Amino acid sequence: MSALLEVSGVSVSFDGFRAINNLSFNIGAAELRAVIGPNGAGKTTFMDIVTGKTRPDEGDVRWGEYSRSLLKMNEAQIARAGIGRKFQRPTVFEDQSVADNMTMALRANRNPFSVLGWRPSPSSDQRVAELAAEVGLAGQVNRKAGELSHGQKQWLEIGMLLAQEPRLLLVDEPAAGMTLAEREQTTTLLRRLAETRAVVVVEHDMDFVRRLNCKVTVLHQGSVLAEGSLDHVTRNPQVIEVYLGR
Amino acid sequence: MLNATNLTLHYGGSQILHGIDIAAHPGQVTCVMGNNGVGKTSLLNLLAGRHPRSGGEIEFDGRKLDRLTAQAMARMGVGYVPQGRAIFPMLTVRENLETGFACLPRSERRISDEIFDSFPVLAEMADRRGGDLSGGQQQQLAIARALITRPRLLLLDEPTEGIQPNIIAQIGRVIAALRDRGDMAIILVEQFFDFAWELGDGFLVLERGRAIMQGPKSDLRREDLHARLAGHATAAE
Amino acid sequence: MTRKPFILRNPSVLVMLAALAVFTVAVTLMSQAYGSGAVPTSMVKVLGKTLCLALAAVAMDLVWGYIGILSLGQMAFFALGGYMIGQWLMYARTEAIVATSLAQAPIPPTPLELQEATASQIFGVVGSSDLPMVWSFAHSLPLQLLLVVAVPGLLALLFGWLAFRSRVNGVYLSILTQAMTLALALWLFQNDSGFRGNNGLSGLQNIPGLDGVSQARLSIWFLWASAAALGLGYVLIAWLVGGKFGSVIRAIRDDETRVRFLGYPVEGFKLVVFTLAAMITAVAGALYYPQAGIINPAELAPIASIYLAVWVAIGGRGRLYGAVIGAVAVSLLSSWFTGGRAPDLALPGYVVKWVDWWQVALGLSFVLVTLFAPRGIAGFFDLFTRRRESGS
Amino acid sequence: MKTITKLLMLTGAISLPPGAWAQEGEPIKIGVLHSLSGTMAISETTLKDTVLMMVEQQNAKGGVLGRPLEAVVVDPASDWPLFAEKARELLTVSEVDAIFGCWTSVSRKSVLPVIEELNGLLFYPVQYEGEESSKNVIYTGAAPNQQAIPAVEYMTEELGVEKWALLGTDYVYPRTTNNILESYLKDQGVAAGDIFVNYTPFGHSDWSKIVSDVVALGADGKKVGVVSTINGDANVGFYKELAAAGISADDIPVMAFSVGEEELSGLDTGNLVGHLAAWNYFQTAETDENAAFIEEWHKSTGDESRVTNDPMEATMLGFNLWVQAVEKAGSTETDAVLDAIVGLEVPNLTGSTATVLPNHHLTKPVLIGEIRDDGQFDIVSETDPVPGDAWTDFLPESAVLDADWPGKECGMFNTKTGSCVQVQSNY
Amino acid sequence: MKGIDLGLDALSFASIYFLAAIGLAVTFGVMRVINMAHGEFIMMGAYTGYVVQTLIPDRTLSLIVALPAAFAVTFAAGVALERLVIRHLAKRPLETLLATFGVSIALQQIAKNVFGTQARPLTAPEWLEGAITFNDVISISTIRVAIFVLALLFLGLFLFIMKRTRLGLEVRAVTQNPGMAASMGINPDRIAMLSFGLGSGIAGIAGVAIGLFAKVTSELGQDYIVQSFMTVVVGGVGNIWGTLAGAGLIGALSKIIESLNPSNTLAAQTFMILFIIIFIQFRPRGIIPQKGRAAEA
Repeated sequence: MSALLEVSGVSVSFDGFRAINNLSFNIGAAELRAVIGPNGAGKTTFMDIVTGKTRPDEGDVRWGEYSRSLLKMNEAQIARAGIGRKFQRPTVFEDQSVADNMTMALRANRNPFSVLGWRPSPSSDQRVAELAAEVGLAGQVNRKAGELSHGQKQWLEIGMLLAQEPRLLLVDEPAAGMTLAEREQTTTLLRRLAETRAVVVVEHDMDFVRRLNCKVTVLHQGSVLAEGSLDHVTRNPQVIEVYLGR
Repeated sequence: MLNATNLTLHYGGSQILHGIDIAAHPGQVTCVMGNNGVGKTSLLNLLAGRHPRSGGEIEFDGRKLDRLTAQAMARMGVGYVPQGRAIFPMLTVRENLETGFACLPRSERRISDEIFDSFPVLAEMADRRGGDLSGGQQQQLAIARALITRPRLLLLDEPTEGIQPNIIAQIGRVIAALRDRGDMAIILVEQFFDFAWELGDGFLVLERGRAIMQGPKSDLRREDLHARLAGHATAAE
Repeated sequence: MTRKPFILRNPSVLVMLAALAVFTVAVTLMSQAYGSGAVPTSMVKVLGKTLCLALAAVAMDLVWGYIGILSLGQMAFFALGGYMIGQWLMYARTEAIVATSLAQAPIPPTPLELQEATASQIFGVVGSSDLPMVWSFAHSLPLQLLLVVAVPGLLALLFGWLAFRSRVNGVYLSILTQAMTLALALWLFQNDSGFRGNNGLSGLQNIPGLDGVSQARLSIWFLWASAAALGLGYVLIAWLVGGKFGSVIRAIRDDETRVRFLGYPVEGFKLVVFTLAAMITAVAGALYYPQAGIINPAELAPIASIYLAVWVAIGGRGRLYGAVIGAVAVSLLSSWFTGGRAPDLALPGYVVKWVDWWQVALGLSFVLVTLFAPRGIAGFFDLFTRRRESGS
Repeated sequence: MKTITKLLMLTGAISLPPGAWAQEGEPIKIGVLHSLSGTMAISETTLKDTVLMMVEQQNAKGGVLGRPLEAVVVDPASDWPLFAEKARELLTVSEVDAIFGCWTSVSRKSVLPVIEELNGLLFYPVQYEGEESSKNVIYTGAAPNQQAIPAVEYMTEELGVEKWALLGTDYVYPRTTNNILESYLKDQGVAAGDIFVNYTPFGHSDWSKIVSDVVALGADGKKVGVVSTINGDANVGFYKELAAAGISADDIPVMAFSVGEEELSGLDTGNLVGHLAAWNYFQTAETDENAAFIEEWHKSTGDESRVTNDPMEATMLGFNLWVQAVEKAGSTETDAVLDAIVGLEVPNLTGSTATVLPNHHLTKPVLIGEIRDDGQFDIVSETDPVPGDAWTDFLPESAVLDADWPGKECGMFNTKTGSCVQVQSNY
Repeated sequence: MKGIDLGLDALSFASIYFLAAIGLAVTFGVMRVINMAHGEFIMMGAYTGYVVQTLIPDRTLSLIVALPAAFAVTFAAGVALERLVIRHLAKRPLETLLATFGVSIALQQIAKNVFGTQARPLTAPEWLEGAITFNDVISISTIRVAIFVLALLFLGLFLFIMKRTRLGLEVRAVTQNPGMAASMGINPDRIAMLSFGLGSGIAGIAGVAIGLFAKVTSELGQDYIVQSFMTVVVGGVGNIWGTLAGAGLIGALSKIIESLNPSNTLAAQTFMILFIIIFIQFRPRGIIPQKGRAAEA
């Protein structure tokens, strides 16, 4: 299986502090992956590098069938290439309606002039309605995003991610602040999404990771400490020492 | 020492805490436990005066407190070790410690040897910038910094998060020593079950902003508590 | 979901257009040229200029209120528009004068001689008689009209490209735009730059070819043109910010990073908006200065651009009618105070002479508005409409 | 009682028709168009006060044509387009019969088209670069030949200056004046290399480099003189730098065209003693008229320390000429006043008379003053009144031009071709 | 020879810029508050100098009195501005710009109403007059040397306050993490107020110095405000050495460009600003940028 995303030998330091240290990481085209690791292990920095927010000091990040280097692309280009990212704290545009938020995320030409020429069509309205229904916001499309509850904002953000139709989804702590029922719904959704695309989930909650039932990568001090099934990595003595250990 | 009753807290429109009671006594460690996002940190923030409560009463040293501000709480003797350490990254280790002098009369503004004895690594790194320290070192610095203010109540928010075991052990020893000194009340927010069980004298388990279990260690069984927190600690077994 | 037409979705646009139309007709009917004469020509000019300033403010609101760039250089574009049209006004008029005066000469002048004579009229007083390169197109109205939008547009494009590309943001960007204006002003102040230095371009109220038309009429024509420009500009910008484009730029204002992760080329959007706003501002300037009569580099002093931002803030940022209200309110108020007709205010023990104190009052009102009415005057409209909604 | 006698005596002195002081009828309005805020307020406020003082005096004398005068004061706020706007307002809304106003050239250029269109009347009281003549303006300040050329002659002859530094603020008055001076100096045989020209921005404050350039000019031992057309506040820094560099008037004399009593009041003049200025008036002029004028000024401002200066004299001359012309014409109508005003004479404050020339300029004596310790000037040289020349003879393009209004259509008459170049003066 | 003279000129120009900008290095550089009225604080300092000089004729004595007096006046003004305006706009930095701009216009006009529109004399004591002359070409006026020394003094003072005093420590703690600083018992409001007062007070002293060699008018501040902000931005916000480097760069640049075209100072200024605009494109965070994650926040 050729990898969709191939991170090889990447290092980055801030002010002398090595946040990522010779990290290598691959993910296939339709795969669900959980990334766990203690705070400061480099999970967020790893996402920053893949999405173009941070430039690594060394190493290579390649993407897609043609193994294009992501390092030469900016955030927007990377996003258009098909990498979507969900932030830890829900970041939706609170000033705008749910529909506007979704419409903005819909897959379409992002060029300013094309955006100027873009007109809502029955199919786009329908797509927004579908997505809203999918993330449980069917009755809320005309509300301002700022009026939604914390959980609803999380869902809206996931809806926006889906609207982007990415080939790789990077999800940072999706379950934070969610109720048990919401968590279950999220696991189901993530599993279903991973049938057609790659999904990388960064999560603290072991229980959540267990329910995802997927391959797990453990990061520690900026590099991969262990990789495999959850049972496999939780038996790893090093993992127990640095992360679980309790 | 501290006695808070029926605390409620809102962030914007959403209610984070629902009628929490919590008390802390000198020489005792009160552990607040629960999963991510249940309101542990918010509770601690409230007690530290960093976020106004929307309801409830707080009594400290027998005095009722109305509006809390962080600096007033600190000066009153509440030391705070936040989650994620919040070290001042551009200040040296020594300067980080010295920020706590604000709570002390001018004549007593010095870093006692006791601090460096408890955390020898800080003495070594005294002139390095806080931001250059490793996570474990920063955690030690955060605790030491809170101790500089000579608190009578110490609030610790997940001091073991992302820390190497040997340093966790050291932190545990420090907390135990502080508890055993007998003049300091400690509230510890913790997810690391064994660590908390080891140190705790009383426990409060939160779920979605409500207390679902509360009591002194003597009234609780380890298994019950563990079961309440299940799902989280299972991986460790 | 059915979509209503653009105008119906934006009732404020309709209200604004209606108000503008009523205003224009009313002024026309009261003008000296076409009506009762209750509004003197000087007032018509003030009103016409105010409309141009309102257009500049609307463009400023697009840049600041919608995409979040607090540009302190908008007056540079405004003045450049004025300079571009001023070149033609001055050249064409002088050429006509020179042609008349040379008509009596036995040998009719060659085009080159005519140009030289014109140049020495325009530049003789500032110590040169060659036509500078920058005046190459001054003889042609269509070319200069093109330059009205092209020159400020290109400047905005170049500056924006440099600044946005290196992700200069927030306050830094504001200071940088201010530096841009200052540099341009200093350059124009130089006699050697070919724009007549501190004297600037003058006599612009006399329109070549319209010598027989009185200023009373001309002022009304310009009022119409300014009203039309404001109306068009307002509709254009309202349309721009009403659709998905507006949604994206407001998102950029609120969280630029997030928009990048949605795949939008943020820099591109900023560049489009910044350049477009520069061009609209330039059109406003090109209509303003023929009414003002003179343009000189002092017009693009950094402080002028800050005033523009203040108008928008006072009116209410992020809503276009707010920008119009702010510009109209402050500039008419200033006009009234500088007219010297404001009565003195006798306090016990001290007489407040408005000429001494109105700027103090103006300055403090900026402070009060930012502190207590962050949504500006337009914010009060919100209160009103909301109360009505909740009341019904 | 006493005042009334005094009034009667005064009115008698200038032979007004009896009873004129009764002040009946509609007031005659005059406009005052000086910046009261912004950068120019520093200079122009004084002139506003002067006009108000003159109006008050005139009303005390019984007004004009038996009607009281009323001053309409507006504030163009140092904003050049606002000058045009306010001028139009004055002429059409307030319907004033004459405007006293403007200081900078650019403000005058802004107002010109408006008053020409509306056939208004402007009295412009400041020395300026010339190269202009409008039918509707009476230039009561100095033209270049009434200030610059005599001043430079003085420096050559009396001070032996051989090398020249022409320092100015970068705007049209210094540019034109320096062009004229350069051309004049070259005619006098000064080598191009011996003339250093520098332009600085308005309000320039860092003069160290320029002062050291000027000093360097004299490195070969030749006497260096500075002709300064530096405007306004920038002078303060310039003179402080000169003093700080230890340059006295004996080493390098500075002849200033824009520094008067008012500007010196912002300086400690101890170190400037001996530097020069060329004007048509100094406060120290020893005449009775001047003494009376200064006394009136102090009385009307209530401030004994307020100085008088050249533009104030020019304002006063313009005002008195206008009053005389109106009385002569029996009307305040612009054309009648313009017809009446040419040839009129009023005494100036330095002991001679100012005559209105056909080109709408005045005859003015040129005075050279040396700065004294107390911020006043010692008058070291005074010429007979020089007729102002609108179009300088030292620039070839304008030497052929003539601005004698009566009988002509224009103020820009080419004497070679015998035709008008521009009828209106737009720039 | 010429080069040395040019260097001296540049140095002196740079020290004036530095002096004007150093107060801003506190309020803007450290606290990130945009104070458009900073120039007016400089002006207030200069007018204080003038008032003191009218009261105390002896110039040396009056200067000695004027410096602390100017500090006191502008310190008080700064504290008032912080308490009344800036504190309430903490989360809206760009609007601070507008509000303080309003304060700036108001202060200018008030100065005009109080002191009149004429320039006011502020004269240096005799021992500061004259020049230090090395030879025909190289000389520098004493007052400029004094300003240079004053600038150095201020640099020292700034470093001392920031690095060695309790106030400096608390200021740095508050700017890095106000919430945590409060939890250490530091009152962030008080610190913000004091450091804003300090920055303003320094501006006042700079005003006296600037008034000594230039003019004292109500518009004095306007000449320095844009340039001061540029100095801080070019140098790198949050670092006094950056401000020093910025002032040095601007000073050297202006004088070099000026010497290339001695007859047109205006052109020199234009090119200097153009250069700065382009420079910022390539170093958006200034000559000495703040590094690391702390800078991102």
